[in-house]
Amino acid sequence: MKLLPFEKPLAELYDKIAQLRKLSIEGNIDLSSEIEKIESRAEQVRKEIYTNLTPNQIVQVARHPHRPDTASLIRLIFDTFVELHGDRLFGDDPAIVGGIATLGKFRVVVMGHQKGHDTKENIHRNFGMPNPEGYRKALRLMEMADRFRMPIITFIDTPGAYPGIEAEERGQAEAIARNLREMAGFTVPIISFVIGEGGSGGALGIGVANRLYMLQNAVYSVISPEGCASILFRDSKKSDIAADAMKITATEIMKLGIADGIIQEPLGGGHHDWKMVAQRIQETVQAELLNFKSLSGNEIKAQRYAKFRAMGRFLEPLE
Amino acid sequence: MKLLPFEKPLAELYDKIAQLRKLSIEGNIDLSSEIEKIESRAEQVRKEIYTNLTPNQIVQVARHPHRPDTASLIRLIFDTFVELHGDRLFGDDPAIVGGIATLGKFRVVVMGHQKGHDTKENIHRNFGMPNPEGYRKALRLMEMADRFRMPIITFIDTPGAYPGIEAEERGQAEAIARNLREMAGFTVPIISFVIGEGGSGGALGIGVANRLYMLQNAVYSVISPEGCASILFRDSKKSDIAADAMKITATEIMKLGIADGIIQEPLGGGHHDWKMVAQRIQETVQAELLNFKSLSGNEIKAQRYAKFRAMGRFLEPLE
Amino acid sequence: MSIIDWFAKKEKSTGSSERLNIPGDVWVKCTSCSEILFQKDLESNQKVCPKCGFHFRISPEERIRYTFDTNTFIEKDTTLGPTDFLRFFDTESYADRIRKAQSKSGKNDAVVSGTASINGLPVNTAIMNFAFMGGSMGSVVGEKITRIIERSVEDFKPVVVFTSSGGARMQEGIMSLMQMAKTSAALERLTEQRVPYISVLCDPTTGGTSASFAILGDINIAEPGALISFAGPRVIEQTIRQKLPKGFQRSEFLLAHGMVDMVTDRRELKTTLSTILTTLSIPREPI
Amino acid sequence: MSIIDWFAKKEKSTGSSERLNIPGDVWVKCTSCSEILFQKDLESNQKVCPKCGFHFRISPEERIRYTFDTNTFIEKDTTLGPTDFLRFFDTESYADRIRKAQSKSGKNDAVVSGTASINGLPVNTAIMNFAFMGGSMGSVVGEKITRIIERSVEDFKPVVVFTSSGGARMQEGIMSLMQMAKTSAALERLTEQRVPYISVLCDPTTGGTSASFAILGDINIAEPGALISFAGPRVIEQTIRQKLPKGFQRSEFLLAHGMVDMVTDRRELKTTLSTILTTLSIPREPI
Ligand SMILES: [Zn+2]
Ligand SMILES: [Zn+2]
Repeated sequence: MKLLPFEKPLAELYDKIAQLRKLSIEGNIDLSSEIEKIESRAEQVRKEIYTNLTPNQIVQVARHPHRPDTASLIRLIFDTFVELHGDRLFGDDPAIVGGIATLGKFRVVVMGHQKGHDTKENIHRNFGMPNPEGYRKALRLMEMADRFRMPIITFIDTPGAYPGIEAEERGQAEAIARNLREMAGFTVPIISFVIGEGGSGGALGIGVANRLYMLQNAVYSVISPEGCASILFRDSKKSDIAADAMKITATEIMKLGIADGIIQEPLGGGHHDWKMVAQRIQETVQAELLNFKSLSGNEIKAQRYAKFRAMGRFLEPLE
Repeated sequence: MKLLPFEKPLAELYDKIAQLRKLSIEGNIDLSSEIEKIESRAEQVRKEIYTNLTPNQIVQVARHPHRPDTASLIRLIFDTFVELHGDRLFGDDPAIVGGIATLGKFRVVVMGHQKGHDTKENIHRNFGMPNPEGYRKALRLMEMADRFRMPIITFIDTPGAYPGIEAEERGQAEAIARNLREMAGFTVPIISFVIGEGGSGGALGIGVANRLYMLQNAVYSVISPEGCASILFRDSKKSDIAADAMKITATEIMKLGIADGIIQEPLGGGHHDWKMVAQRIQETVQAELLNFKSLSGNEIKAQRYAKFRAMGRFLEPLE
Repeated sequence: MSIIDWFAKKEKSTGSSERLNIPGDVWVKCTSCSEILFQKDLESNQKVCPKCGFHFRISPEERIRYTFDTNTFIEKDTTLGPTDFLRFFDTESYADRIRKAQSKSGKNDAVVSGTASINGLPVNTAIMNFAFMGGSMGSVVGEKITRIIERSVEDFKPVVVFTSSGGARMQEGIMSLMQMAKTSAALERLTEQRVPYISVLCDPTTGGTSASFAILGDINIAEPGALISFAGPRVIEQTIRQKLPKGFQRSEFLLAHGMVDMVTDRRELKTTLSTILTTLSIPREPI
Repeated sequence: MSIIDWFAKKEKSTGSSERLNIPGDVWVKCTSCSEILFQKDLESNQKVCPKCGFHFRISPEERIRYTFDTNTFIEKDTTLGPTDFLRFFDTESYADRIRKAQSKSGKNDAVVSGTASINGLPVNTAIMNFAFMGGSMGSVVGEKITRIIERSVEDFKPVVVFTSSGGARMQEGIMSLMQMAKTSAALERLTEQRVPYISVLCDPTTGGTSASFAILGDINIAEPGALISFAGPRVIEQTIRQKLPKGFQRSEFLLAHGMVDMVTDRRELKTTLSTILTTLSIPREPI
């Protein structure tokens, strides 16, 4: 498992453990108590590191190449899943996967941004950056969900919508904007999870939800810390300061009233235990679907509207 | 004005008239009574020709390069017209023009296939053969019409949807099919006019109407006479027989219960007097809009459904 | 229209296995990989070539056997048949063509429709028959498709249609074109009623059939390698005066271009259909 | 996001005529054709270069003067102002940036909204102000846009919005992003109420503004030559590592790609708007 820069203290301990193990086997010596000691020390260090992550470090966890991806989570969470393809207009975008799924008695439409875990996968998935046809596929599936009264589950994990010539030609702005408007109109509940990077309009394009959850080490921001740093701080290396200033962590997004809950990850980040992450998301999905069962379609729509209507901080003194 | 092959007898008479005129001027002789005689003879011949047109000859009139086109008719028929562009997905197709218009107190959305009158125009308009984005623009405008309770007027004049690689890639079949389904659902009246060629699915794609009118020399067919001849008759030169066999003229389409009325053209074809054609269409539009004013949205939709539901000729003996 | 291709290819080899039979009906040559296959093996493999996966065209009877629970298919509208109402005559009369196709197939027209169940889930269904005049859509096809859709509007059973058609039936003139509008209009009602419609596009699905009910599934499933197009390859080649790329207008091409949800092996179709239908159907009682 | 370009270009010449003034406010050089123009001539021509047709950026006051019937504009929500709720500090604090922008412009934030009439037709309207922090959308812009839309949901007056914005206001973090959803959700209600919404996209309309209310007009009208994009040209160039074609992401490009209904000269805008509004509005009384 790739260690992140701030996990360096762990690297040394892990190396030492490996050496001791090798020694123990080669020399046929019992070093188990020494190994245990270092292991417990490593656990201690890991706990220390992970209970005090800076926003910038959290960004790195959120982008970890082995972080659980949408397609894998879907298969771990749901009983059945049939992937559906295409926007019926232009193409099928591998940067967004979606389909129909069941979970116990619940029937849902589920979709999310899809990143890869290696270069080849990432190129195929365009690093999780959708083109307009991705958003249009998502919309088609959501419209189907609304028609067949199936709740919508979305997983958000993208650096942003793809900034390319053809994406602009085919209306990236239009595709995202239309989704924002249409999602506001659906009468089925929409439950969204930011599972990694929630990057700007490209994230929001499938995120106009009744309920928004964030994984503990996920981030959600209007622009990447690097982008913010290079524009506002005039120095792209100041992304750590920008990450801090923009309030992009789960805790901050929750404080601002944008997220409704945080899903704890295993110590050391979600990439250490996909199943645990999946299980916790599954529990949340089930609980939320039960909650919304008692609401009518119009109530569901009104709740979503009220939620977004209240977003904003401004002053309005009496004249 | 270009004369059609079957108008050859007229050509000789017109030549003679021109010669006499020239002679009369050059020689300063009064030939007016001779000229008049030939003119009245020409009128006679024209009447004879045009009261007995074969289906194949009607096809030629329907395709006459100076036949009134959609954009010109729109401007002649309506008081105001604002052309709208684009499908909001991929492009703007010049082979279909459309927009919003007023006629007295009526507010409508109007659109139609657009052919050109010369090679340059025809290339720009792709000879009136839409790509998928043309049908999607049409659908966008019709959805707007439905939302704002504006009747829809369509003018049909196409050899067919464009058979090209990119058109197939972008879903020509899907674009047409979706229009057929969605047009069936609108609660505003749809009045269609076949003004020239009604070619196959490409024509029907904007033709699922409550009321269908055909200009006297317009044709409407499932495949071009040439196409039918080359497939069924195994000889593309037999298009005259195919045109006859397929029953594609206004009279036949009306007999089959597909068209609801025929709009008479000036003698010699609509290309001789666009204004007259426009005025007669305008009268029909006004009369129909008045008719439908008394119906509710659901009644309008039900009337359209019933109309298409009844289309088909089959046997069904009791078992 | 792309029925041109059907006519042009009529004499040539096609995906239809009958044409490839060696006398005795025992051996058959795969259209795709040329493997000589034992007819019984091919049939027990749902007419999918065990060597290369090529999907042979199949008859409605075979489709019923492979897809529906045993003995659940009940045919409807069995007496509906075509009529030569235009007295259409090309190289022979439409009336004669009808008679020949009927006596050859033992069927009235190019579609078989009825009710059935898939792993216990009841559906209204229609299966097109390419062997009957190229699966062309005339009044009978349009009427039978419309009727099963209208039944589902009433009884809420999902609709599953298997398409295989060269397009409109020219011998019925403009009336065949209108079947596109009629069937699509029925689907508008079905959509409004929130009843699922699954379209299974089989080889070939072209012309007016592709541009109406075939492509309008809530979920579109294509069989591997099927030709699915609006304009036929020949017409396009004539228009653009160049050869078409390999795989153009085949199922996998349509998947890449966003037009179908999946390309599914015939042998997995029943399972896939039953999962989809279970997931999409709104639990409710018929009215 | 494309606000990058705004920051990058901040010091360079822009479409804003103020920056080009020669002392004395008498002469101004056309950004496009370099013609030296008499300021008064330019103003009497609605700030369109009489020589080349270049459309200068204009202030909300100018927009109001050119578009609405005299003295019909009544500003609403005048006291709504921004707050530095994240205590955001980059090279300076957001609080300071706000103060500076306010004192320079005399406005609270980057949009002016209210009611007005166009050839006698009443509308609810908003006009973005690029001169105020690049027209960036924070809570105030989102709230004011949402309020005029919600008013139209009640009183059925058409909505006309003039956009000019570099995108989201980063200093308000995630809250600025959410304004995209908030304004778009309001438009969903407007659509449901069948009230027309005309979006007039002016130079520039990029980022989060373009990807929300700006592009969602029932009818989208672009001013000639306006930059309209989701991703800014610089970001795209950095991504694809090549120069962009001329005219890319300009109004005429969007017209060709089906994203706007028309590109309309500012001097014809009032007439066009009034024809459109007359045609689209369903005759009815407000509830
Ligand atoms: Zn084979
Ligand atoms: Zn100039």
